[in-house]
Amino acid sequence: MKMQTPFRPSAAPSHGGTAGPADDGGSSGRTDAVPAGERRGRFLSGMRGPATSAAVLAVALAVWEIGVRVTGTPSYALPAPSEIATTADWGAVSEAVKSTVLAVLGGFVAGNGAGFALALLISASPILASVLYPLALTLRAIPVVALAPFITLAFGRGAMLTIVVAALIVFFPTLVNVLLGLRSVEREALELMHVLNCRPVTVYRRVRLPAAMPSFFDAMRIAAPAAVLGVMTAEWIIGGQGLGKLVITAALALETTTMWAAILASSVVAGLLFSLVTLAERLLLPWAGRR
Amino acid sequence: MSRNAVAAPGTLGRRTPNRLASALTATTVYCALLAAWELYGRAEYRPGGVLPPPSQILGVLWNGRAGYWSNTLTTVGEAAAGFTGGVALAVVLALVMDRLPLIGDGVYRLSLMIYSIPVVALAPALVAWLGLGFTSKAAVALLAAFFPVLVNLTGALRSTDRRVRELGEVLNTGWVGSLRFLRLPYALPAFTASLKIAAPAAFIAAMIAEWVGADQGLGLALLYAMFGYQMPELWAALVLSSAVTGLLAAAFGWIARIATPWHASIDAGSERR
Amino acid sequence: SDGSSGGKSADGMLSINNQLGWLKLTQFGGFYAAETKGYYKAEKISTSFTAGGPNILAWQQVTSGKAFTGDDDNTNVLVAMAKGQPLVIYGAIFQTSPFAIISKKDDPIESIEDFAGRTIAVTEASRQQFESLVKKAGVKKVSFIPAGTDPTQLTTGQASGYSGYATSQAVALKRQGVDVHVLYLEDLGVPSYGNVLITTRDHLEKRHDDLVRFLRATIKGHEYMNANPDEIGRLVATKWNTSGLKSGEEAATARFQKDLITSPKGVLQVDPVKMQKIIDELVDVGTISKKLQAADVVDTSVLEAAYDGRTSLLT
Amino acid sequence: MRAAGSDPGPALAVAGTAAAAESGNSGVVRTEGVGKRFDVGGRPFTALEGIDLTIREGSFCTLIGPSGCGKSTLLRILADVVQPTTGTVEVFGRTPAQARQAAEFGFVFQDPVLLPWRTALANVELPLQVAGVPKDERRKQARDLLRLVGLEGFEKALPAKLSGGMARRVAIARALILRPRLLFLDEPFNGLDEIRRRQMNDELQRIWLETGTTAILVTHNVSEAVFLSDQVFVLGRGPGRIIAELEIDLPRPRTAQTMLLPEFTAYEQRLTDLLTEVYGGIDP
Amino acid sequence: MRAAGSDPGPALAVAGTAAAAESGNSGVVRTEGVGKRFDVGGRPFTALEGIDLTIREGSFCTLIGPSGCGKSTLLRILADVVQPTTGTVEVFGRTPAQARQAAEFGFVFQDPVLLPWRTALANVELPLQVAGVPKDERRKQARDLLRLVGLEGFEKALPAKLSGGMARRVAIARALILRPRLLFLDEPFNGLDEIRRRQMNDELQRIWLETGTTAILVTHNVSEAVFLSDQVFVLGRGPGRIIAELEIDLPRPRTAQTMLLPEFTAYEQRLTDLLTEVYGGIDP
Ligand SMILES: Nc1ncnc2c1ncn2[C@@H]1O[C@H](COP(=O)(O)OP(=O)(O)OP(=O)(O)O)[C@@H](O)[C@H]1O
Ligand SMILES: Nc1ncnc2c1ncn2[C@@H]1O[C@H](COP(=O)(O)OP(=O)(O)OP(=O)(O)O)[C@@H](O)[C@H]1O
Ligand SMILES: [Mg+2]
Ligand SMILES: [Mg+2]
Repeated sequence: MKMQTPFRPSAAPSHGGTAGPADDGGSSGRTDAVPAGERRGRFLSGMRGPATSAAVLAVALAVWEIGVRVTGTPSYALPAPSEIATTADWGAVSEAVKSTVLAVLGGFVAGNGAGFALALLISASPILASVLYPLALTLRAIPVVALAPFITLAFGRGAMLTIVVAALIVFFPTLVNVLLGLRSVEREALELMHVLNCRPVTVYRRVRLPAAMPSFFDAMRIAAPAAVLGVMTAEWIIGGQGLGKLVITAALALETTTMWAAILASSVVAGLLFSLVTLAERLLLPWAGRR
Repeated sequence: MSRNAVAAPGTLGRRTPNRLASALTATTVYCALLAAWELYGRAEYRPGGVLPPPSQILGVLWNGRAGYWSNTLTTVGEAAAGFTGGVALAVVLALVMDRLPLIGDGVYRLSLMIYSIPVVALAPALVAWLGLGFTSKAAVALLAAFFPVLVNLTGALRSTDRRVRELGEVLNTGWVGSLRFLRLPYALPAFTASLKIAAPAAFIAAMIAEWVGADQGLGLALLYAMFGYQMPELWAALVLSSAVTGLLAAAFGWIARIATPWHASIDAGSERR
Repeated sequence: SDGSSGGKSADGMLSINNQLGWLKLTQFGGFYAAETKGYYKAEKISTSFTAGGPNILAWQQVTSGKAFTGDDDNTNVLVAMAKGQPLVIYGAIFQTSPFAIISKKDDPIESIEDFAGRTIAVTEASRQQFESLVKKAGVKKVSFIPAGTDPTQLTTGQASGYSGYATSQAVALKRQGVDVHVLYLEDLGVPSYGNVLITTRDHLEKRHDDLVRFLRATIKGHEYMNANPDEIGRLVATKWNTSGLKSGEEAATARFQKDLITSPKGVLQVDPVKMQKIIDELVDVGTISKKLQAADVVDTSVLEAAYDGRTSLLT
Repeated sequence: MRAAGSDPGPALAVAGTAAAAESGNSGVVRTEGVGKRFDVGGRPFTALEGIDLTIREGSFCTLIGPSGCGKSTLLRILADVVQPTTGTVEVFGRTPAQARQAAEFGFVFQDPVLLPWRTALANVELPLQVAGVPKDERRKQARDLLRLVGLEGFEKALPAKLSGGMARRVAIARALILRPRLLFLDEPFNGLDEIRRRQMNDELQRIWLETGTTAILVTHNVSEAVFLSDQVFVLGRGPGRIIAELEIDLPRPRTAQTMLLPEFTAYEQRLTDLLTEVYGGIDP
Repeated sequence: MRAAGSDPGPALAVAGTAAAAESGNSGVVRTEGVGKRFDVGGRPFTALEGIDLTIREGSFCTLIGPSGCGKSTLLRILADVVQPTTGTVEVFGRTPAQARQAAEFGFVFQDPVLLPWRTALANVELPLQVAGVPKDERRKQARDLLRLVGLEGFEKALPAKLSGGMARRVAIARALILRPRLLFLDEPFNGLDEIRRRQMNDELQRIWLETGTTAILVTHNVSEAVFLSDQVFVLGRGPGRIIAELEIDLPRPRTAQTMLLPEFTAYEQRLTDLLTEVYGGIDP
């Protein structure tokens, strides 16, 4: 065995090793909970999401404004935020937001629900999996716009259609992620349930589903903007009252500022939904150790 | 038991014999469906109808094979470029977010907002900046691919097992070392899953991007078929796009299995335990 | 830059990029005919054509300098000009817009009165126009729904009328065995042009001669196509566009569109008087708010120079 | 080589008194008033309070105490894995963070945290790989260490295929491979059979003697504590604090023979008594 | 209540001989020629071979042997968690699967597998919840058991906030709450301090005496094995097989006093000798 110097010159008594909890701000690799006021911390970090959103939005807008002015980008390609703020038809935008938000929520719930249910079926039975997974893939493989004729045949052209289209866009990430989560279970936990003679349903309820929650929340994070996209796409295909329609009509009428106002509004809707998911995760999955 | 928890192949489920059975079932079901469709199509399909028989769709594909082949290749090329760029961008962003949480958080949210802008709306700006060629298609594919990867990767990086992180600290791996030796491997299952999401997304995005204006591509073929109301051709394009995404999914499932043999999560349906 | 949109290349050829207003379909067969027949080459022009699509404003490619010239929907162009875009119209491909209400032969829509009590699928862009037409005619109980990209709405009975392009969609339907009736916008008393040729004011002033050369070759191409629709249709489907078009369809389209393209004064003509009517109509309907003058919009000097007093360049 | 002590009697000193103060300046690990509060089930919970300890350079020191009294937490604080709520820590005259960054720590965690995608061999190699040692070199060392812990033939096995005790031995090998200046061992021999444990004790002593490492061990095994240590700190609970400090003065290297000495048994008895006392105090 | 044995001498019988055959028909767990092969690092590896054992109804039986010899694997096979490659297993006269399905098993795994999203209390409740016991009832029982294992006050703590030994005690409580007909314990008291371990031994004996459970324990602690068991099986390695069987004939309930009996020490010594022998055979 290689020898190492048995004694190193002992370092001079140093500048007091103060390793206080000061740098414990949850930023880097620190893992333990900050004892006092952890709840407050959690609340604060819950608030941090929207706050950062706002800050970033502000910075992005500033960069945008300056960029447009400096490069002299024509307003029909990309208007400056100040121009959007002053000349857009905000009345129309707020009208559109109302109807879009409802559809987005509907699509979000329906898509996640469908993805989740499909993941459950697929993970529960290899036979169902071999039948359903190709189907899911096929559904995913077809651009929704191309499906439009069939969807309109099946669901007509009402609000239902918007929700279906959004759900179609949302469900696949959820399916994949929930499948991942359902399988990210320790072997021993399954063995435990096996010894306890649990029915598969119980194993799912008590072990696999809770274990899948972090992945599911990731899926919902992806779903938040995807649902908005879906609704906008649907409104593009079939019209309606929402932001997607407004984007198209504004674009056609060359009301570029209104179009961008609508786009910004849709981004804000997506951002809010996203923050909602993050907040819910913090509250519902304290054990998951997400920082 | 973190999301990265490990379940090695045991003998718990004893499902191995089912693999053949499930493959058989799937084949049977789909053959039956196809047969029914074929029969229905032959009996009911009139030009102008919605459901041409599969044999006719195959005929269309076969007759136009040269064109479909080159169109598919074009779109696959655009999607591949966008996908690669998107994944790279997402990985870089995820690392930035990991390293600089505050800035990272902002970038995350900005990404989210950009991701939620529909292609329709982005088209004029994209075209103005990138023109109507390959680049703008790849850019749209990139936008579609990067977000799922970003979300999954940051999620996984944020929830590495506490014990593993402590190991990294004691080994004094530093940030890079902890990523390389500990956290990225732990994030690998979530990452490969996100690739399964991103790959079809990129492909579809490239197809849609071709609608903005293009000379070649599967999306364009689809548009022609729709616009010219040619249902067999429409179906042919859909079959092709499904085939491509199916292959992509299979490929990434396979990659996931190769890359994370220790992880229980393997491709759809088949729990190898 | 000028390098890509229209400038001199090394071999002394003038290279011109032309932005098409839609996908590379037979409606642009005239350009292709000019290309394959070498009319551009004879003018010492080497051309490139960029396809358009549903989500792109062709005029934007022209004003941004990505294309030297191009064509776009007449209404779109007028809207852009009303917003101050420095464009000018120097020709028109379709003397009558192929845009029409397509209905089934056995349940036809032949006049504005036939709209009554029906469901009509119309595009977002044309909706105002149709609403105003219906209102003027006093027709009741019309329900307009947004038109999809494809005419399934018509075949599946979700709508009795579908607004689309007679050149492609009506032809396609007919060849699929769906017998259709076509009611042009013009039949409803709305004057129209389809796909007007545009360039920037700047180009018109500074590079008038280049435009004339380009237009001369383009006129010849269109004349050739009208004379040989089957040949051009086939070529479009096999050479120009390899995304799965069918020769038969495109040939049929080429034959069909002949009537829409020709005029007594020759192809690609545009008439300021008619344009003024169109403008007035659009202002009336509210699609554009600013009262444009046809004289500021249309410039016939390129046409005049190209035709040089004739009505046909090939014969 | 360590000097073999001569005074046979157990030297007991209550924490913070003479014995600790005596070794004052030469302390390689020193804490002053270290405390740690956690949030457990929504309530604040004091895991450690007023921990003052001094560990001499090159010594072998053991923490012993009832389950849940904060031994692992204390070890984590010393290794800069967890930050104390109060008090100061000094390691090699620097902050724990600086000491850790000088890559002088080896740590066997209470759970054998093996990386599931790495074979047994690759897991043992990890610290050297992180340190940038060339492949052949580190592979050879890892092989030797695996042989040492009785795992020859399992080099290529993934952790999921190892028994509990085997996984633990891989973790021990991994901590030893660095020949760290400071070695933390959190119940390393849990789940090993008695004979293997003895053997590992011998090996650990040998390595420690050879390398001059300072070692801090947590164990519940009284005999192991006496066999290995120079100093034993007995921790009490509610909140965790140091109840007593015991100097073990037995000649090195200690062998099976040493365990038959009456002094050894006396130390064992003393420690057992101390632990019983600790328990008596809190679990009436 | 169990009958207290009278014959004080250690009865050693080589596996598969008289002693096992004697108790033949009354065996509640019986295996014949059980073997298990694994694939480890790409090579086939025989973990167990030719295991014939018989465990009497209501007895307390212990498996002891070097780390990696297949004890956990054997336990898993008996509990129908793993399928043997060869041989047959019979539990309560049925297949292990049938026996398991009658919900008669409790199992403490070698790692305390707690569900990270459940509090300590909810983890203990789990078996009752799965069995459909009403909330109040199971909560009460779980609380009692947590108190028994010394975790009062930690009911609401998530597993991540528990120390190693505390997590282990939660796992023990969880296995005991069902009062199962057959109890498997895989090194349950690893990582507990000696005093807590003694106390848990006492509690385990008490519960076992009260409920008439048949218990199968894996341990590395010789004294624990003697204290608790009626039968001890000594396993050898390479491949894992039963080397010897020891009947422990000491009166019940056994107490601290019992441990002072010369028979007790004799049993301990015998077992230690056997284990040393096992080791000698494989690790020269
Ligand atoms: N991350 C944490 N969050 C909250 N509480 C914790 C955390 N880690 C430890 N504790 C609490 O601190 C106390 C001491 O834990 P620690 O792990 O140091 O005990 P220990 O002495 O190592 O016990 P054992 O011998 O059982 O391992 C315990 O009561 C535990 O509940
Ligand atoms: N799932 C598995 N796959 C492959 N090999 C395994 C598996 N489980 C156990 N083994 C092997 O079987 C042997 C016995 O393992 P087992 O866990 O039964 O040992 P053990 O007697 O419980 O040891 P310990 O006292 O260390 O817990 C080991 O060599 C191990 O490598
Ligand atoms: Mg501990
Ligand atoms: Mg074991």
